Amino acid sequence: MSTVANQTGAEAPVKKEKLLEMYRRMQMIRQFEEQVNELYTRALMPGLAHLYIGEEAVAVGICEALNVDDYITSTHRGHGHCVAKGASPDRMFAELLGKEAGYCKGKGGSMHIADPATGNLGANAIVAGSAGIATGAAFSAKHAGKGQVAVCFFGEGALGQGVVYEVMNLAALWKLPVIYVCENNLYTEYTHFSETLAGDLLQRGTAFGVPSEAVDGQDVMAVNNVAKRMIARARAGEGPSFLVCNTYRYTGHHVGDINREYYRSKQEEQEWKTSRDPIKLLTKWLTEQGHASTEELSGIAQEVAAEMKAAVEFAIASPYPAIDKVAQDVYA
Amino acid sequence: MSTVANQTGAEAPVKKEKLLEMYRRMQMIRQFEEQVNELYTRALMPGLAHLYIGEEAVAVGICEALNVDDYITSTHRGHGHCVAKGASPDRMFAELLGKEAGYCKGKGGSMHIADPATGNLGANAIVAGSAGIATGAAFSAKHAGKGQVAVCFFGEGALGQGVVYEVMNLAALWKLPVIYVCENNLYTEYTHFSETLAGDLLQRGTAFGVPSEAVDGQDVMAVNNVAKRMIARARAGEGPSFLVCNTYRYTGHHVGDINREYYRSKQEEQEWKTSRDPIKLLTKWLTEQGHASTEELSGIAQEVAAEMKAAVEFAIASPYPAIDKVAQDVYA
Amino acid sequence: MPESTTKTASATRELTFAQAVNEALAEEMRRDKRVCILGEDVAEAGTPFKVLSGLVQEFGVERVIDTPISEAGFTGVGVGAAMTGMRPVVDIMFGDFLTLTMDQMVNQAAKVHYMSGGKWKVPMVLRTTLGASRRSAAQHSQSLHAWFSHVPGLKVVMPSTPWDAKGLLKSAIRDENPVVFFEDKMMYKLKGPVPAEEYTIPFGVADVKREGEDITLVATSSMVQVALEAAELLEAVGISAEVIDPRTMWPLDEKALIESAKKTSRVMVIDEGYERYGVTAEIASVIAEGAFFDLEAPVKRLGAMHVPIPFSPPLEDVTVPTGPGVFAAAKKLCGKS
Amino acid sequence: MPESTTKTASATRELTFAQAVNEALAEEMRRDKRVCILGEDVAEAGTPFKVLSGLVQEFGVERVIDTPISEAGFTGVGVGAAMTGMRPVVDIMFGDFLTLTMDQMVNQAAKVHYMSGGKWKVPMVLRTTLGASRRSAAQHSQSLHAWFSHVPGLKVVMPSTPWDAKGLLKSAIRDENPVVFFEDKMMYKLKGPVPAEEYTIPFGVADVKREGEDITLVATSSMVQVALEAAELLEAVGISAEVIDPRTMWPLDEKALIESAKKTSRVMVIDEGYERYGVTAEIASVIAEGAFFDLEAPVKRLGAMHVPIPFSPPLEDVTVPTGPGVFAAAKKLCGKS
Ligand SMILES: Cc1ncc(C[n+]2csc(CCOP(=O)(O)OP(=O)(O)O)c2C)c(N)n1
Ligand SMILES: Cc1ncc(C[n+]2csc(CCOP(=O)(O)OP(=O)(O)O)c2C)c(N)n1
Ligand SMILES: [Mg+2]
Ligand SMILES: [Mg+2]
Repeated sequence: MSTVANQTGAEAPVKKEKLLEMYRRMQMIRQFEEQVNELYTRALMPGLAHLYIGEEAVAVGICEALNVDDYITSTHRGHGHCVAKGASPDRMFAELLGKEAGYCKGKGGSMHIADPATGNLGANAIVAGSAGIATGAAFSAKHAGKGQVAVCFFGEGALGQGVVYEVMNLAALWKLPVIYVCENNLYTEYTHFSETLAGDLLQRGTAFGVPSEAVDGQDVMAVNNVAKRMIARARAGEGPSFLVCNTYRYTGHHVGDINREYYRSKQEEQEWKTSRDPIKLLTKWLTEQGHASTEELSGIAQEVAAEMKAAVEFAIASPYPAIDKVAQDVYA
Repeated sequence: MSTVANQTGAEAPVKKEKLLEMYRRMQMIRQFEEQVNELYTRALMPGLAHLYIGEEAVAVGICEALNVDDYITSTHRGHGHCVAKGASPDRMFAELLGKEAGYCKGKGGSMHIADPATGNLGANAIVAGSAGIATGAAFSAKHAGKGQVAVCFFGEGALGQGVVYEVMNLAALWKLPVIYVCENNLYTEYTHFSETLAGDLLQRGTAFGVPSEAVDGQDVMAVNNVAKRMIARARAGEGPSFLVCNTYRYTGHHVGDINREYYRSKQEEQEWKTSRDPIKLLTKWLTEQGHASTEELSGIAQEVAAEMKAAVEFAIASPYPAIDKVAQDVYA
Repeated sequence: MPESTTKTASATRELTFAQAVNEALAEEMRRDKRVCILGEDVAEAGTPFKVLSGLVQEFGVERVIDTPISEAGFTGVGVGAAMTGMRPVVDIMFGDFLTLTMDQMVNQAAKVHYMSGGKWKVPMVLRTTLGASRRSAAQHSQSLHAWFSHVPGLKVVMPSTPWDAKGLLKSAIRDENPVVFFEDKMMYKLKGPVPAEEYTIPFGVADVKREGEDITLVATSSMVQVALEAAELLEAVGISAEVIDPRTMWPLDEKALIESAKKTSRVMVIDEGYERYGVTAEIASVIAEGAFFDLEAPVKRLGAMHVPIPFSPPLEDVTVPTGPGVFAAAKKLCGKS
Repeated sequence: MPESTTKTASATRELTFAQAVNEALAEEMRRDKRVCILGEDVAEAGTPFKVLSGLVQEFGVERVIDTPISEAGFTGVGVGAAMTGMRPVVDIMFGDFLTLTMDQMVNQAAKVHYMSGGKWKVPMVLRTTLGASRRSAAQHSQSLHAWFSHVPGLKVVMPSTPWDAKGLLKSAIRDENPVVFFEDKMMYKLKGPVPAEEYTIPFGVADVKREGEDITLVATSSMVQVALEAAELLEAVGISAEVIDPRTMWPLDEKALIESAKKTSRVMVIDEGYERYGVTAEIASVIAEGAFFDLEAPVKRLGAMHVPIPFSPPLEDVTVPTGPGVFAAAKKLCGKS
């Protein structure tokens, strides 16, 4: 797999505003997830959550290229996609705590946040469970003819599920505007992907008539560039694409996965954190290129920190749904 | 897709005995199916059946290369595989008529013939339904270590089913001795395969780490040659293969599918029957190469005709199972 | 447009069950551009049962769409399309293939509305078949509606006449929820009256197909025909049977079933799915509880035998309820043997 | 080796439910080389629930096999492997993912023996989980055992104690048929006595977990614990409750259930699956019919609410039966309010 585009090879110049917005969204995801971990550790969060830390450049690079009425589907590791598509942290935290003010009135929780206002069709706790939904949204988009696209995020573990190939085939036959984004963070739970996936990942798209590329998922500008191309193809009626983003999750499979040495080394984790951190890489590039000063950037980080703190407090202070809400929303 | 081996390129000389046996099996399949159509037309057969006429070279070319304790799985269009693997027509006809003497005591019928004595794990009325079973048989074979292989027959329509890719991936990872044989007869029911399958068929194997080839499915020697190679690889522990056999079904999707002009032309049918008939092609080759005389071959055809007649009569004369058998065999 | 739950209408014609289904689809597709059909061989071929004949000619291949053999995939596309503005009718040729759609229907379609706190809706219809006795053997004969009836978020419809098929299918297409619609393959050629004017039939309203006093026969789908046949035989021996058809498994018209049971004091429930852990169990339980003090005998259930459907005709014929079978059991239940 | 259906054994130890399952697997793998395990993260990780810890160390990666996330695929491999000489134990992490295995289990595993006229067998076990109340939301909390109980050709096992889990799992592995084995995730840490010596527990034999006179509580899986808690509460108000556990949904020990109902004359059935069209319906129907003339009140059913399981803790907590809930309903059924 080759990296098709990188920072230096950026195709069209991106406005400073956009660049800083990408930086901010990446900070938001990082800090959101740190708060989630904190909530878990303080036993304030029911159940578990799967953190996106380390993978921020993927969600942000892609969602920056989308319009608000474009669709995304997300996964069990979905907070990053939500934030990148424009969701508010306060209502996300409320959802994670099972509160009435949450995006799903507390009924969904971490793995099911959905938000029509930002085109988020929902996270999904079934691996590959949203492949059909995203393809169906692209089907609607094609019928509506307004140029919308759908992005289907999934981990490389989802490549084990046959339904992914069924819908890729359909999308290719019908030229549907859908981009299948595989976040290859090397592990499916506690197993390295090389133990569970044979053959070549990119061929898994091309074999079904879906043009496929790989990109360095730590490089937000590279992700953004290739995303723009794929989205343009989709909007132009030229059909689906498959994008493999090579990335890494810094923490455990879920917040409770603390002892990881039986499946990956501390050294490996350290290497990614030190030399391939997407926020560090973007910071370096922004400052080196003169797009922003270190102060500007740390100012943004601080703003985000304040926002997250307020958002968590809002969620903690929010009430649970009334018990009689339990039987509502089963049928529309 | 390219034809990898053909009659002239046959690799190792095949003994005359084997050649005539292949001819006989092809005649058996052809004549078996003609009798099935006859039984249907005379309203002697309950339900429907899917005829294999036109595709004889595939089943025979492959099964000739198998041992009796090798496994096969088959499809709704399964009579040819059964016969090729060594089943007796009389008990097959009995099964088709729902008689006690049938291979499955009449409980399975046309779409479910199974026979442990010839390694036939059963036909399957779910498209791609036996992909898992065949792969599982290869899993057992690997554990048993006796060099058995499993062949999974399916139509190109089965390439629409995700489970096929799930098990190919497993077979590649675990180097299982299984050969996936796709009989591309151009149609899935009433639809040309180009309307339902995007991309390149052979890549659908290679993408999952399964070496893939295509072959002229009307040329029994070509099929036999490539099968031998793939089977040898499997026995040697080198893992699975995927073989696309390009072929054609002469008659309807099932015996009742008489008016076909809305999905394919009479001319197309005629062309295949005239210039690509596997039995005619083999006859020509056998006589031209001096392996057999026309008399010898028509003698075989006549023997087969007599055998089929007797087999049908046996089946018609056989009793139905007693009613109280209905509740037997639900549990072992 | 009138919601018609009864058999009175100003003008009726005789249509087959298949024609009634076809007409419902055509009318809804004319009325609402968002309605489209997805399935295997639904377009030119009009399905192997020819139920959809003519639709592609009127609505084109953009709305009557042939799919590959990818039941999970195209059902999933239906879910996503329904969420985003279409009203897809997904066609699963044989009910046996529902096995392949379970994740899409149960983990996705049924739960999207609830999990999103009511924000996304899934207005889709999954049309499929049920029923044995076509000599199609174990993988082409199942009646799996019990599974879906068990799942909150889904509605389950089982029409028993052309009239009901048309009215219920139109309601299904207009419903804002995922609806699973079961058609008995053996009924496609059944003829019956169908109003000429527009009508729909609401869900959750049972229909008394025949009034009676001595015993209630609750029957679903084609078992309504079986029950009506049994009712004729019972009449001949002086037993007056009421035949009641719940029409939708969910929502279930418990009240009507219990009322009928209270009136007759004896009940038999007939369904073509497996009797064990099947829909007869739920219906019998609801009645046994609701009419406890009025029942003169235990509620009797009759479903398919607990065996995979055999191919052999004499064996297959004994696995599913028949008119004479229901007659005999009902007679016994009424204390006459 | 003794078949032990009672709780007497020469020497017992306290084990957790998870340890009991682990021990059953280890013993059977030692006894029979054909037994192997297939599933996601079953080897080094020993599953996310750590139930299989240590097995890969003893039996190696050839017999404890990590799979990709391909539930349909590796379940299908299990079916084929079982037909050809192995005894696979297939691990489906969450019962919610059973949706993906339905074709393999229902159209293949369950039917192979029958369709082949008894020639091929499928001696496999599908181990999976059920149960809510882990704050895991709608796609990780379902109890879908009713679906499998409906399907001829499958056996369905639902142990409620470490003792039963071990004995029943050993029987499942030795059974010549496909067996679906459900473990409640919330019970893995539950401790209880387990005999030190070898034993198995036969299928189709209900177990009276507590004797009583006034009311029968039929309960499955972890609902047995709930019923036992309710029985304590009932005792305090002078009601003697019998708690009976069918242990296997199929085969079902109808006789024992009916006998207990006849003895007490009042019955409640408690199960964690959805109440609607769930296993409580079958069990209630069987009892309502079999004990018709002995029942003083309708059979009362208690299952999960007809809603996708919500995430929010206060909402989730009201969706599944609890000890106090069963107590209140049982008390009312006994005419005390
Ligand atoms: C159908 C299904 N099978 C298994 C699981 C359990 N599970 C949850 S996340 C996960 C690993 C997913 O790996 P990947 O797709 O690579 O995503 P990542 O967690 O690495 O982001 C598994 C096996 C599930 N949720 N759904
Ligand atoms: C899962 C499933 N979906 C649909 C069908 C109905 N069906 C039976 S045969 C067939 C076409 C199969 O085409 P192909 O695989 O090319 O085999 P062929 O009939 O051409 O030999 C279809 C759609 C089925 N049996 N199983
Ligand atoms: Mg991953
Ligand atoms: Mg074909």
